[in-house]
Amino acid sequence: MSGSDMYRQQILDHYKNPRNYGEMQDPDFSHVGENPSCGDTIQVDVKLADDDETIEQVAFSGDGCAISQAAASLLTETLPGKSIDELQAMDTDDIVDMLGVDISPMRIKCAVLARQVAQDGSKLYRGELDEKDRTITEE
Amino acid sequence: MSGSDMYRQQILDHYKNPRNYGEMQDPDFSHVGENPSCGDTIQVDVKLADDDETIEQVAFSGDGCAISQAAASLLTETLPGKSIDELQAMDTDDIVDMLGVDISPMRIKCAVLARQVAQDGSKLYRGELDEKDRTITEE
Amino acid sequence: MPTSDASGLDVEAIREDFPILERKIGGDVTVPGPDETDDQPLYYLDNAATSHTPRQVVEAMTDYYYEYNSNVHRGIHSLSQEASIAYEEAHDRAAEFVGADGREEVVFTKNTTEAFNLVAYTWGLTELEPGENVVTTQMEHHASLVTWQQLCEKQGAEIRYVEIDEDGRLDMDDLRSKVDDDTAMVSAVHVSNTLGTINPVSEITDIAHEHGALSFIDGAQAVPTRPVDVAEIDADFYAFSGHKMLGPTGIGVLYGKQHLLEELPPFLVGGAMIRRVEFEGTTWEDLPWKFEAGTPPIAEAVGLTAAIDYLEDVGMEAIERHESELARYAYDRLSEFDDIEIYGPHEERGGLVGFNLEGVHAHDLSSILDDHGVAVRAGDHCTQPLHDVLGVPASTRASFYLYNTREEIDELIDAVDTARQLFA
Amino acid sequence: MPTSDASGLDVEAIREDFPILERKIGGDVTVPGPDETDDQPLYYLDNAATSHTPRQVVEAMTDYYYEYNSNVHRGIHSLSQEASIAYEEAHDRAAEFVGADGREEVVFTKNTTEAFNLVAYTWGLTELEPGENVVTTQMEHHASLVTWQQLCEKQGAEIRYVEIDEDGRLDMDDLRSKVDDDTAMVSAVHVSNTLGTINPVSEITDIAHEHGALSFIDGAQAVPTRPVDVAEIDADFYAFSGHKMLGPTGIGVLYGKQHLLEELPPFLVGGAMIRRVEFEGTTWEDLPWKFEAGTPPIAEAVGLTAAIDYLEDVGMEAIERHESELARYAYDRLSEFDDIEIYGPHEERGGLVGFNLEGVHAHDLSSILDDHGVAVRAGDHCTQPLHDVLGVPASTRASFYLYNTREEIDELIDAVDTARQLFA
Ligand SMILES: Cc1ncc(COP(=O)(O)O)c(C=O)c1O
Ligand SMILES: Cc1ncc(COP(=O)(O)O)c(C=O)c1O
Repeated sequence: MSGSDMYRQQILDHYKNPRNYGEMQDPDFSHVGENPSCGDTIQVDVKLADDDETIEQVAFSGDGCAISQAAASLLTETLPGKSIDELQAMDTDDIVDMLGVDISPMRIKCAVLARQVAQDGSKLYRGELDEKDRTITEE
Repeated sequence: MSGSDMYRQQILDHYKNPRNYGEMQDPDFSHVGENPSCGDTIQVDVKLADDDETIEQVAFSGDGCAISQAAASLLTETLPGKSIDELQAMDTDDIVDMLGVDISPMRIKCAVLARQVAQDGSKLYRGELDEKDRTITEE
Repeated sequence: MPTSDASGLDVEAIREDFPILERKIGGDVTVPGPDETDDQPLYYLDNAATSHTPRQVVEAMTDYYYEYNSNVHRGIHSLSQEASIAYEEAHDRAAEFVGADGREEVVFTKNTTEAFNLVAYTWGLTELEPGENVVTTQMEHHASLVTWQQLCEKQGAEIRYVEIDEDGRLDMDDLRSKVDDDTAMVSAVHVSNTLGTINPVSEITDIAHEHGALSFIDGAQAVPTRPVDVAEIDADFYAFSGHKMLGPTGIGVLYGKQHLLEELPPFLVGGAMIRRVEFEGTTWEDLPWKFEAGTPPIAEAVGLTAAIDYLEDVGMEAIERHESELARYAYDRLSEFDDIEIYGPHEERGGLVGFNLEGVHAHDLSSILDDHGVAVRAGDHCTQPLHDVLGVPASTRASFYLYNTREEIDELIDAVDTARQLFA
Repeated sequence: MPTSDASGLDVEAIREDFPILERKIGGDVTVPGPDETDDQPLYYLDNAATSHTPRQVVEAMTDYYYEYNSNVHRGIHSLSQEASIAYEEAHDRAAEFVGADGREEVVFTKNTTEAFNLVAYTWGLTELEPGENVVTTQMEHHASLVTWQQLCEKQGAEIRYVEIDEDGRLDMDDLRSKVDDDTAMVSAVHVSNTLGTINPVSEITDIAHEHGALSFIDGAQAVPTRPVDVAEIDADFYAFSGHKMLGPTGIGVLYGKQHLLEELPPFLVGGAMIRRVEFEGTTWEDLPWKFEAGTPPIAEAVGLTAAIDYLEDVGMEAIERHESELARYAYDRLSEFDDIEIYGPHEERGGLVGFNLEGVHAHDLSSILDDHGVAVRAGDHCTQPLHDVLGVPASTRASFYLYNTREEIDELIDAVDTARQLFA
């Protein structure tokens, strides 16, 4: 759970070469989030399949630390094919598994930001959440 | 400086049989004081000689702990014959000497109340103090 | 000193955890700490003012300073992570100890007094309106009484004081008649620090709620001495201090129902309680951090955790039984003398007894007791208005805790007798 | 670790007073304190967040708890007298340390943040009027900035932020143009916790006074690191925290000129700050007690006294020299790299250096440094608006104190290089 351990090849690769980076043309839903004390900001755009339930394509944009950006990049690869329910069921452990490294306690908020943005976005889309300006995962 | 040491014969005697207790008919000046947390209250009445400077007679009234009352009683015996300047020059050590016992730090305020009342009274009388409701020697 | 009661506490073993109980006194008090002229064993019966601190608590704080001292919340380095986790978990521990739902409901303040002021400044200045009233009691500590009094004065609201009966119990009929639909807050002390009265705080809270008012219970004397469950009481706010429950100075706890704390504006502003600051405006952190501005009492939180651990190890029920027993014993022994007036109820009292010896001012009595090693509090105990009601300027209070024994009460009685002789 | 500078400090001897400097890190951070998997020596360069605590301070507090723990002010028994004297003398000691006239001018708060809030709630809510303004700076800590911002919003007053120049110094021309006859308060940080800038606080105070305004100087980073004389500065208010100057958490100091403190209404109300309480109203204690409601941070005051003793033994001039030298060395070594941006002035800076490594977020950098045992702070350092001005979301800050060495700065530089390689 120490610093360099967190920066294994996969994380650094996704940070330096983010996948699916940029804003989508016609997302079904889109949501933003930030962790003000870090300055991490992330927008997640999601395109759904015709069933209005299966995630077809995901893009992200924003900037911030390697953990938050790599997690977002990895998420854009992990989500397609999953259902919104599956997205909403993802917890912190799933993100840590996805990253493949231990995340130190104070950095968890960076790791889970993109997931939370995607989850909140899907809830807003489904009307399960009333209104939410920005998602924040800092306490 | 321990408890019972403070309660030597002289203190107890003056507490049980206070001297010059009561209110004076025609004092030249009179002033009151209290230490609210103790509930000690003291009024000191002073009669001056014709020189308007020499203390002729002193009376006190009020109630409270043995230290405050004995100190007031002793003071009424000590002051006559002294000048107002001498009264005003009295400090804490003079009171401790007068009492003849060590006073523990938290009880000093009791011991010096009567003296402070007399001093403030004399200053009000001389116009050296603007206005003072009640004298207090608690911090 | 042998175990001297049937409460099940191993008092002898407990006393060994408190080095200060070995202290001798009697010498120079102007230099803090023991000196060669100290020769009198100490009988510490001033626990309602502050309790002593066991090794376990002091050592937990020493470990903090020697092993993981760091500022909290924001640091990424290892020490800061360790300190942050310990600090945040201290909230969980305190929450659990008093039956709160979680750390969101536990704000660390500097003491009970600040907890009252926090609610007065946040809820009071924004919610309490002219024409409304705050109902509190004649037996409140200044922390509560002065806070509500000053708040009502500022807001143009009315303050009402519920009376006590001859036994020093709250007059519940008077309370019922004083709480009305204009009542915004009912505040009562759980265990009186002067009378020892244990108030029916759950019933008081129910009455408040029936009239749409909030309740704020002062638990400064209750949490250290008996099991407390804020959820069961249903109190909206509840406060207590670390230093009265084997913990350090410099930390207190405000419990508040989450939805209430969420609605309140912040109190102190600054670092750690903000989310985002711009030159034009600021947004706030989540609970409880919204109410904890600046560097918090980190070592003190670690100490509080250790104090709670210690108390739970001993068992709050056993502590309550032990205290009650000592209080009953002290009450009964003091009752033997016609020249002693005791305040507060005989039955169902907390572990303290307030009294006066006829013809001897409480301060004189306390000085003489001190000479015999008996440490009691003499004065108004921060309940001046209650003393006005009792018709005395001051009283002497002996208050007990888990490490006290019957033998110490016997010493008190003997020392009182010396004072009696001296002033006869 | 050898003494490594010419400031005259015996750093090696000093380090022996700080047990935590022996700590190894690197293992599990979820359990506070060392564990077997910790194997990395610690290089603690986060002193601007909080300093470590020498044995002398911890032991003074332990002595308090084991030998004369008691509540203060009102007790007559020996322990209470000893504790009261120690607590009251702590005010004298703090007064002397910063050149205040006496204990009347020294109020113990929980931290610097509370000191600002105290003045905002007392002076601000009663004196600051619509149409008036508060002038502060772009480089203020949130403790100051958010407090003034929120106060101005409440009072309908204007807040003005003095700009910084390219070097991170205060633009004094801008300050002169922003302070006008409607200015009620000028508040500036003495030493910036982010830029290291040392502000001309005496000159700033003069400008305030020329316009009839008060000055409040934030000394949180100054008092720990250099001789400070509030009388010479002529500041009306001045604040600092114990935990940044080798002292404990849970205590801070508000200095205020006596006549100002006398005129202010109380802040927190309750026990110990009152003179006489009746159901109908209350009168207040004398200074400084009027501002210290409830049981105060007694052990912490004892610890603060010990911290001041320690600092004076070492010598504030020597500490200042040592810090400056380390800061210059760190600045120069970091300047060797084109991919490092340093914030704040090169000359006349406090003992800290804020910087960013190109392409690596401060949080990532800090995590990697931690892996090499280097503890720095990464983030906004409670100066978010200043970071907006600097145009970065966060920075990394290495801050030094009397026990730090050049070798530790070399470790920092090496660890930064690892991060550089990793992210290349
Ligand atoms: C310049 C400055 N002001 C104020 C503070 C706030 O101090 P505290 O957190 O002790 O209230 C700090 C410390 O973080 C600081 O560096
Ligand atoms: C009943 C009660 N309430 C409040 C307080 C105030 O506690 P503190 O001084 O820790 O703020 C006390 C202690 O003196 C108390 O006994």
